[in-house]
Amino acid sequence: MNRTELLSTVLSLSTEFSPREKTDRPAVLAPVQGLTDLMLKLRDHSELSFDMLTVATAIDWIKEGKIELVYILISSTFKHSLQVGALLDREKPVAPSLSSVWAIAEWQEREIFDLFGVRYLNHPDLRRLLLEDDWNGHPLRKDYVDDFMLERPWR
Amino acid sequence: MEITGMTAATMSNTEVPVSSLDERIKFFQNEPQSALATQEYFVNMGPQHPSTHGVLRLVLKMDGETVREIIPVLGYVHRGMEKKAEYIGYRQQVHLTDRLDYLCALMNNWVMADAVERAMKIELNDRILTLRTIFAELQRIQSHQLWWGVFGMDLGAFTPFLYGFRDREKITAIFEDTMGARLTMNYIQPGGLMYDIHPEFPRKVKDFLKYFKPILNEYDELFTGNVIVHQRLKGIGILDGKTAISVGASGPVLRASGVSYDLRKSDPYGVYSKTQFEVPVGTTGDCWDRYIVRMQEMRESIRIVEQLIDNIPEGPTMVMKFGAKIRIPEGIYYNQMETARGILGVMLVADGTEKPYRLHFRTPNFNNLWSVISMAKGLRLADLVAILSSVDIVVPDIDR
Amino acid sequence: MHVFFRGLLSLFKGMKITWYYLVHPSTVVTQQYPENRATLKLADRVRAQLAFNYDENGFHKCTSCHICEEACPNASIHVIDRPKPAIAKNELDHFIWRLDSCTFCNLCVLVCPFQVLKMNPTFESSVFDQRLLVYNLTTYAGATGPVLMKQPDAEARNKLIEPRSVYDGPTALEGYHLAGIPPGLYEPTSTTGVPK
Amino acid sequence: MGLINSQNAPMIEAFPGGPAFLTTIDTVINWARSNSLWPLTFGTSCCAIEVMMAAGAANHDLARFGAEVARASPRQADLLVLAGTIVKRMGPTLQTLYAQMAEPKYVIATGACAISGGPFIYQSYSTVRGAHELIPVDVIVPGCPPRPEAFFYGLLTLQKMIREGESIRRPGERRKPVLAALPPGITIDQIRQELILNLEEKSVTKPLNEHAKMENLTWKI
Amino acid sequence: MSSGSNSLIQGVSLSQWVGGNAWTDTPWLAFAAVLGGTALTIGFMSLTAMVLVYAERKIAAHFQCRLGPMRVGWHGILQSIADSLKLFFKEDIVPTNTDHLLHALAPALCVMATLLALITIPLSPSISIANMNIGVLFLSAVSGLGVLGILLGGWSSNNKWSLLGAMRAGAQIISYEISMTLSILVVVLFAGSMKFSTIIESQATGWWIWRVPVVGFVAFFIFLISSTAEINRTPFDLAEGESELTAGFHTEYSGLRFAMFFLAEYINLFIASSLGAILFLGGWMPFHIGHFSTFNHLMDLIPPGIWFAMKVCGLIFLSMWIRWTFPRLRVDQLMRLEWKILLPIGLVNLAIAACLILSEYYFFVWNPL
Repeated sequence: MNRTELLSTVLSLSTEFSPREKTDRPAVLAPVQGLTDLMLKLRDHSELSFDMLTVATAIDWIKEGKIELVYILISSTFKHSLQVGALLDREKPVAPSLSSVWAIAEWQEREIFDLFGVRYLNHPDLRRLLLEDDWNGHPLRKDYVDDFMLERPWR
Repeated sequence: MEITGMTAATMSNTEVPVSSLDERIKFFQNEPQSALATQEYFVNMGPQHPSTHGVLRLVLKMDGETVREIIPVLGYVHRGMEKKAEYIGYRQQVHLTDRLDYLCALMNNWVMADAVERAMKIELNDRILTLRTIFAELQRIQSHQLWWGVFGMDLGAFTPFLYGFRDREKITAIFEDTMGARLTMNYIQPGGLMYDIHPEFPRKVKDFLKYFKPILNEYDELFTGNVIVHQRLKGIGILDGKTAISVGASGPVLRASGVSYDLRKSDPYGVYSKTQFEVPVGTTGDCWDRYIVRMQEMRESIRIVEQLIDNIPEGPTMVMKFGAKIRIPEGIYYNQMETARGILGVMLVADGTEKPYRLHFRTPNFNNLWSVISMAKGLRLADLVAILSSVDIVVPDIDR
Repeated sequence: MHVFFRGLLSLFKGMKITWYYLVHPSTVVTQQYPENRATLKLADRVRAQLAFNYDENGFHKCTSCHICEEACPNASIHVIDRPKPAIAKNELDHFIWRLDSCTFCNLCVLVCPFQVLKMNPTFESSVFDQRLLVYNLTTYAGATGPVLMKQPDAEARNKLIEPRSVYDGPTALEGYHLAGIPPGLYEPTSTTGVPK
Repeated sequence: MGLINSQNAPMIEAFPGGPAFLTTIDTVINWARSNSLWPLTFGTSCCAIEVMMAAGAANHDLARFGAEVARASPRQADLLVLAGTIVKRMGPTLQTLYAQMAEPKYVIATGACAISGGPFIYQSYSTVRGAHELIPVDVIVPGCPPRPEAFFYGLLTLQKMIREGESIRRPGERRKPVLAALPPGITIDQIRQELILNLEEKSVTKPLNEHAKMENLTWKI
Repeated sequence: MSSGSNSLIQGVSLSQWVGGNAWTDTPWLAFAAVLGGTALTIGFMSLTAMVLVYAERKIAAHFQCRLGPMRVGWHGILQSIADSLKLFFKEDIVPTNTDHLLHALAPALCVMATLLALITIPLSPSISIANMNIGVLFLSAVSGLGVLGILLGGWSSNNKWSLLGAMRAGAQIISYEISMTLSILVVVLFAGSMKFSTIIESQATGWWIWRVPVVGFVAFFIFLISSTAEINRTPFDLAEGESELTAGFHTEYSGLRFAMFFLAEYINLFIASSLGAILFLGGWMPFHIGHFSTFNHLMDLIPPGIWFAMKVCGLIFLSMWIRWTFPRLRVDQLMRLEWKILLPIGLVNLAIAACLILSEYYFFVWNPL
């Protein structure tokens, strides 16, 4: 399945998907509400069969006031991949947990929560993954400020 | 300390509850039902423990010798690499990847360099690609040699460690001639290679391959054939293909579970499409299969290097100017490759400036580690050590 | 029973290999540093210390362009301009290199447009005090070699440059400092790129 | 442990020939200590491969120095080799490990990360800038990572420190001999004045984004 | 230590040495002799341990293509002295939440048990500290005391890894004690005595390992395995398996007390090897082949002490060879090996040996003279 075919298949799957520009691989945007159902559709579709969640991360678009969740799915049978994005409100980022769809999402979401502060609904064990439990703030946010962190003293 | 985002006070007031490690441990705690019941206890394995390969901490709930629950606690080498990456240019990112999974530094360099090259749409000549492929395969052998040695050590045999390192040192010497460094090479740069290869390089590689082939059989005699090893590994830590896919395991861990998914075959990069090799696949997905898959991979890597080493094409080894600033057009780029431990992915979010807006490393060990949890429950402590070792964890790769 | 003997045989096979290495002392691969210090030959490209390339007159080519400083991923290089340059537009005053944070990524050497920098394979630089690992690599503050050579004589050149106290780190321990090595066996190695 | 210790050392010294006896004892003990440095198996990242594994492996063989007996328990180890990055989360653990080691204990910091933070010295929110901020460090072996020979050189430096600097009269006190031979006419003070102060002035702490301070925040959850 | 043939334990032949009753006639001499003997034993013990540690490190190094200790003395020959001196002057940490008394007692108990076991070992016909008529029984009894030290040490440390190590050690040593005793019993049956010197002298015409064709060898094999397990060496080093339990039962021990565990471990190796040499390889008896009288005379020229040392060294080397080649067993496999394989074989072997003795068959097989 080439890029256009894959995109059209995915877009025909649900009207809630919209194509995403400026990516090097087929990408769609999905709404946050009902993300779990959409992902289940992608996983269980016979021609798509995205059974591996390779990447789950987030991007902090501070100017737009959004946090974009990025999921890159790979099919272990067809070897094609798809990027799914979901835009969250930056000031109150809450998203549904995908840990019921892919087991690994549980820990990837913990990492995103740790570094970006995205809260996941129905997550079995939502706590920080890499930093201490009492860490203040979420370091990968663009406006994260830390006294400990030093700026480069010269160029 | 300045506080951004959610303060500690507001955190507890939000609708989505946040747990902590102590709560998690309490969650698994249960009192013995009667006076005769065994008392389960928690024990910290790590962060300083000889067999966690670095500073991984596992909180184990144990019943005597049996492991009931595993709570991995990460972040003991979380260096904030992804934050750091937002402050430095694309060329400098390569040296960060050295420190991800330091046992396959060259392959990590390649992923990063390739991601930048693809985003900039730079065409490389065959010489660069061939050399990169050779280096990657040599590094795969090197990484597996170290794994073999450490695996032996974790099972209690100290000698394999020494033999593995003895032969690893030979590849290290070859690398040092060309790259000037032993472990963190920073050699594969966006646009080519840092230097041309050492003139003696092909000969030395051929010498090494000639030396190493019989040594592999010796490894087999010393360790693979040993009846104690069979007893320790067979049927231990079974990871079925479905679970492996669902936790996103990759590399030898996934292939040992019977899923033939190797980016070198399914999505060839470098000059892999021009070479003949097989992807070893296991059947049951136990420790023994992971062991055998890795041993086979070393043989396949030798095959690949043998095919390439004799006819390295001519040409320049750098197609970009070193001083030139690298700017990547706006967009999200994701590039992945097969390192010795699995799929290493780099997600670049470029905003048109010299520095990435966001850089994310999808590291193989992160996913592989979680497969350990499903494997080791209900087995004994010694099995946990064997499983951890057979999955070949490198902790800085997980924590980044 | 068959399995039992097969297992036993496998154990003996393993023992055969270790026995082979025990009775063949030629298989010992150990390189005995520091005893082999005199004969230790490292590859030319080994990166362990940053140094300046000096020409035969003792002048460098650094124009103080700060490209290496910019290329350094973690600000291990600090180039300090001369406050009042004598002839050129920019003149180098101090070239400070921090060995304590250097990662030997070689980018500074690669990006330098004038090939001022090089990497030396001198690895013997253990110290007790971290502050001793801050190096000044330049011997003088002033213009580059080619510019200075346009001056008529050495006296005129010397007026344009100002000597700087070279500190390129602690020199390596001499042979007799190392335990178990007879004194005077080795020449002390020079870590500097400065011609003596 | 031992019949001769710091408590009765003054008493022994009072006897005729006491000082010479104590000096002999010092020499013997220091010889023993310097030749039997059992390292703790502690490695956090890349440097562990080079200075713990490759140095201990057949090609370089740490055993020649009598230091191959790597103890996993800090109680039995003499030498803590800091191999790799120390992050904030590891800090308390590292301090505990150091406290758990029995005197005399020595620390070698290897590699840029353990010395100064290395690649993560700036713009990292979690890397400790040098292990010396947490525990006393005796010998520093620069490199990223240092090659095994460089580590051996550091080990020899430590051995020299033990042999020349320790006495039973002053337990725990380290006298670091100036064996780093400086070029003629240059003192350490000069270097400090000329370079270090210059550096320290420049690397002042300043927050990355001034605008995003707490009082300027417009949103809260 | 009274003289007299009717006492159960025949002590050092001190009384014969001074003539009459030593304790009443010349108490100072007796006291000095006891002191001297103790000092000698401890000295011998530490020397043996040091030599063994050095030998182990060197041999292991050469198994692994490296050199081992090289820089202290000629080829690192003083390495063990440096190590022991360092350990002697190292801080002795007693963690706060430990049982202080038991914590201090445990290493002492370990060393005491090995010391008691050591005195029964006859090194040559003339050198033996206590040549008792129940030597074998005594040795089996006191060597079991060592496990008490390990258990106490692990328990009193208040550390979960220590406790795990101690429990493993306890289970392992007590289990393997059984099959070890069974294999020893075979020899005791053949020799008809529990006295070491008698057992050795009974092998003048052929060592027990081949004098009874299969039975002797099987007993020796079982003895080898179970003694390796008894002294916690690879492939049975579960009690201190470094990659699993950090340092096992002695995790919380430092300095001299750790050195005592270390010492006990190596002395146990020596005791086990000399026991193997005494019981199966003829102790100080020279190697004879049937009717080759010239060869036999040549063999007789070598003093018995040397013969004994050679046999012990051979067994120690075998133990080291095994240690540096094999990986470790798992704890359940270890127990399975003992209870399901070694114990039945040992029992059957013992029964066969008893039958052979009843039929007096074995004396006619392979009688070399």
